Amino acid sequence: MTGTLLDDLYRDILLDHYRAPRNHRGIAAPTCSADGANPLCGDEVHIDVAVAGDRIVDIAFGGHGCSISQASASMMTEYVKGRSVAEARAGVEAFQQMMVTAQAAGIEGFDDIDALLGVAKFPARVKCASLAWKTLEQALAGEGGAVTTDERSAEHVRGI
Amino acid sequence: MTGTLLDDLYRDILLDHYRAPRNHRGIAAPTCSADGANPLCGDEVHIDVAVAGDRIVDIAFGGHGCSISQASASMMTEYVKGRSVAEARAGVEAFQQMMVTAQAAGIEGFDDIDALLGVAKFPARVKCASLAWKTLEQALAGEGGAVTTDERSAEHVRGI
Amino acid sequence: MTLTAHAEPGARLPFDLARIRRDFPILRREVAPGVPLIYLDNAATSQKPVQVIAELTRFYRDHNANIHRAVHTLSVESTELYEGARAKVAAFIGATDPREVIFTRNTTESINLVAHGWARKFLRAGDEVVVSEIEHHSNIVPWQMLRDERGIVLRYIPMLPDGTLDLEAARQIIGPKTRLLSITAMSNALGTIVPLEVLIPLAKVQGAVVLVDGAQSVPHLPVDVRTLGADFLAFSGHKMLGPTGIGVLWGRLPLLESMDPFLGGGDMILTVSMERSTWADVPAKFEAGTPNIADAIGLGAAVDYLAALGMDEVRRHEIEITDYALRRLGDVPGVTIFGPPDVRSRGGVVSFALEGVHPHDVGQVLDTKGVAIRTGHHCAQPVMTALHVPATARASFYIYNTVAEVDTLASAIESAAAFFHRGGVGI
Amino acid sequence: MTLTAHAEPGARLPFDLARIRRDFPILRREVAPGVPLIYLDNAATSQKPVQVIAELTRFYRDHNANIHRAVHTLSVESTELYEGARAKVAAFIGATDPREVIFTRNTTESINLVAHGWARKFLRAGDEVVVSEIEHHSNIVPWQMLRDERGIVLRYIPMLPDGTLDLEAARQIIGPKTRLLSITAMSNALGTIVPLEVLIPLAKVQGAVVLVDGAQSVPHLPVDVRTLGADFLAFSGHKMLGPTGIGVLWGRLPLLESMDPFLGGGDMILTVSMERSTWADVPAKFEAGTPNIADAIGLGAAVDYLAALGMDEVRRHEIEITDYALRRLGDVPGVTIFGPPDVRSRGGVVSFALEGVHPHDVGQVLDTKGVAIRTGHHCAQPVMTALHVPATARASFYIYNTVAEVDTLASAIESAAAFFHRGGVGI
Ligand SMILES: Cc1ncc(COP(=O)(O)O)c(C=O)c1O
Ligand SMILES: Cc1ncc(COP(=O)(O)O)c(C=O)c1O
Repeated sequence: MTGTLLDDLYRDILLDHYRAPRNHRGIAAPTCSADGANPLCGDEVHIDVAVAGDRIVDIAFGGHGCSISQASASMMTEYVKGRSVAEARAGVEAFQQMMVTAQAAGIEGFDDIDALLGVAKFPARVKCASLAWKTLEQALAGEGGAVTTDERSAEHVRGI
Repeated sequence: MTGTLLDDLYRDILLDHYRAPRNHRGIAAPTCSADGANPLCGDEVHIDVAVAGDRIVDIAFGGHGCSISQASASMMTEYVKGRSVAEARAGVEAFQQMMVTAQAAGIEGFDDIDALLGVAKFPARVKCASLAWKTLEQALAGEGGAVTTDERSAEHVRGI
Repeated sequence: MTLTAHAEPGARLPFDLARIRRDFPILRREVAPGVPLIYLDNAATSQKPVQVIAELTRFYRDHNANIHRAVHTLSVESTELYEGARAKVAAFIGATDPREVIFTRNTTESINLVAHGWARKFLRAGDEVVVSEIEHHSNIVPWQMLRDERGIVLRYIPMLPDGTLDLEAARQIIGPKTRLLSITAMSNALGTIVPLEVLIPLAKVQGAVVLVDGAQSVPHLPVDVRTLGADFLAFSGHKMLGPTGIGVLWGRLPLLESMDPFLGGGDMILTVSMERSTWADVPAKFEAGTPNIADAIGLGAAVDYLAALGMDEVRRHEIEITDYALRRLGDVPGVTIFGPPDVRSRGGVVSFALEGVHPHDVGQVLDTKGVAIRTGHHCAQPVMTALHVPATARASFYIYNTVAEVDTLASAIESAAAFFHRGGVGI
Repeated sequence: MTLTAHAEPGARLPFDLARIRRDFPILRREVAPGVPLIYLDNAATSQKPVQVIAELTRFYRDHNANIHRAVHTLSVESTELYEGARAKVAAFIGATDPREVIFTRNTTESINLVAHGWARKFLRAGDEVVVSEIEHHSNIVPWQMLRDERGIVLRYIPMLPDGTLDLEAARQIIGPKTRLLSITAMSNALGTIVPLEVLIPLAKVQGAVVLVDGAQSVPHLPVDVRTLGADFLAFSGHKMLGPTGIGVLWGRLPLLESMDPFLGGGDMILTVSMERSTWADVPAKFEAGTPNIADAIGLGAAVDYLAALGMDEVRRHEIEITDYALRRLGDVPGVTIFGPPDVRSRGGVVSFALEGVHPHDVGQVLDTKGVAIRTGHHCAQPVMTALHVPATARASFYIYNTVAEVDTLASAIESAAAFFHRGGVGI
């Protein structure tokens, strides 16, 4: 893998989200929240969501991890904030598709996300990028349990 | 392996003992007896011994198995009959040596035994030839338990 | 994915015996000068084509690394190859989700995994496990151990004299207390193909779980878990052109998820603290420690090879050769053949006795002619007991065997008879 | 025996790094055009020399058959090669009786075998098993499972901040209730060499049984069971130049004989009837089913290779390179090295952190320079918890690594720091 490939993975926008994460804090009274962990590399994420009606009025994340998992969490919060729950769910779906197909998700109105496109070419890092999105899904499902992105999970064994 | 090698294994004397086994019967009141089995090929042998003083006055065997195990049992009985227990034990020892070294045992006064010399070249058959001798040893030890010649036993794993 | 592009998936080759034989280097070997090998011990283990051997070499020369947990190139490649092999094996048996494929060492470990992870968790004293009299020891001993430990009841579907199962008796034995039917698809000792389409529904009606021992069926017959009706399928790579040391347990996902893990250690955990641990998801939950990475990938290559031939073609070839062998050996004076007379009711296995000559001695004489067969109880002592023989001689066939080899087998048996009946001269 | 004549046993070669490197074909690989591989993930798994790869190929091309139970030439040869490998492994660790060597899949299975076959039979609720805080998960989880099932008490010897064990605490913890001390000889996460010569006597005085996890010591240090003082020793072939899928449990014969079998099936029985079965002798009792024949033979070739180098030479080389690495990496700004500062108290493992850059990102950048290291918790989460880090980056060395590679490692770490600290330009 060359320097170019590396630049493809660590795009400037991604590094910017890593160094200055958006919504990296807590919410005093979240309507739902969830924890996610990547057991194989030690990444952990906590997500608080405040829903009013069917709209996500606030979202925040905590935890620690590599630049990809942190930047992806930051972008995710920026994307969903202010959107409806249905839109957020569609975003999760579109993001997962993007990791599988390595094609721009075309998540409307949010260009930063394309900075994660390079990750799809690094199978070992897809789980880092996916962690926050899966955890959001879990939080919205109101299950609140623990999410993991085990690299031997369904996507991976499908040979992607 | 050539025909010559095969003739080396199945010497005429061996086949003679196989077809007309000596002492292939039971003893009404044995002083000791033992059973032996080769679990991997299904050979079984039963040995009855009648000892008076320190002398083996009678010995007999039963069971079933391949030509090598049967012939070896027949020869063994012929050899030990009339000898002292100590001589019989020495014979067992000498026989086992012969299987290891593929050198004539020089069991004094019993030439037939040399017909088993060829077996030493066939690692998979050594256990067939040894069965009756090990079972005799067990019978003389008065343990009377079951003997087996597992090919994964000590001799074998020593790489012989 | 380029890493597995190697064999063209889905490409179907004509069944060309000469070409197939060229793929197996060991078939060019002589066991003594001028005595070529005739390998008829395939039920014990199969030979390996160059494609499989080369895959192992390629892995170790180009990609070898431990899988999972690393970002470096070799580890990413090894992980893709390993998980790619899982997907190939899943596709080969018709499993839609690769997570249903657990890599084990062999059939034996696969069955023990069900005994430990499922049966120990869900069965109680008095619950019945049904097997048959023609099982391999690997499908008897784990249940005896469970019986002695937990008080389950072990019941056997009896064998009829022709080597088939007594289906009338099966209908009595499989009942409301049956919690598990654990049954072979094909007997390695006699070749009997078990009518699973009759037995599995009997168990399913009772709500029992069904484990199929596919050690002999997966290598030799088309097997599709979507139509099989079983819940677990166990088989060994080494009997189907793959390396030694790799086997498979396929299981339905919800069942696998309900099971306890078996071995504890690295890779099967989610979190470990000094106080407690949590388990990874299926299949990792059952693959503790560094797996047999290279041989799983080798099994993937074996499955590619068989899939390219087509399992229906494999079966067709084996019927042809077994049919010939039954007739040819049946004509040799003194030979008794065990097992079902109808070639469609048996796999490529011919177990026989030669009058007056112990199987061990038959095998020894055949070896001097280059003919490798197995003699003994074939890890199926109850079958031997039922047949009232201490052992049998067994020839078993695979994709590379020819009718000419069967002719050599037959005449070698004649030599053995001559040698032992006439006094050991002239062989 | 001609079949194993291959490597001259006992012949000692000078430690010639250039020659050694030529034996490892993967070291000629580039991970990207112009970027040669620098493999520093040896604690996870080692690379394989041509001698081992060729031995596998040779086995499958020339000898492959199932072992035991057959008279045909291939089976006799395979049996000799397999049992010959057992004898080689025994000699390598100083075991006088090859029957004390049980072939397993890996260290993890070896430890689980002791947990199932010995501990489940002999330990009662309240009995204490002592491990340490620096164990690999494979030496924690099996005992936690046993604790949850049987009520044994699991105690940990704590780690000091420098990565060594608290021996004072050990003296308190190992006591009259201790029935088993199960302890690593070397930490894979930190490289710490555990003072077994202190700990084992503490356990022995209490009459406890001692299991040593030799996954990291047997490949890298001279180990002799005659002087070790342990009762069991577990290790993995894949970390010592051998194939994946083969591991070893060495145990004292009387202990092995006292144990229950673990897996049930073919090859581990003496007799099987429908009513009951009896067990084969050690080692067969613990090797149910068709073993990993080829890889055991491959491990034999690996052991020949290491024995020819001499384990004291292996250790000398690793001290040299580790010493250099500690100094070189210690000079890189922002790098913190974990584990014992004294090179003689550690194996060839250097675990480190780079300030402000997550280990995962360090590993990713290093990969672009061809440098393969491992990042994560290294299956030793309690160590990470004790160090208050989520993960570390780990470089680990073996016989083929050079100081020049350490230089590349160091400058790659500098690049990673530059990349993440200055904004991702110019790498
Ligand atoms: C100290 C230690 N113990 C146990 C293991 C487990 O070895 P395996 O995965 O081969 O079972 C390892 C390997 O990472 C190790 O380093
Ligand atoms: C029907 C059957 N079941 C189970 C086994 C055991 O297979 P393995 O030895 O690979 O575990 C065999 C192999 O002989 C078999 O033929």
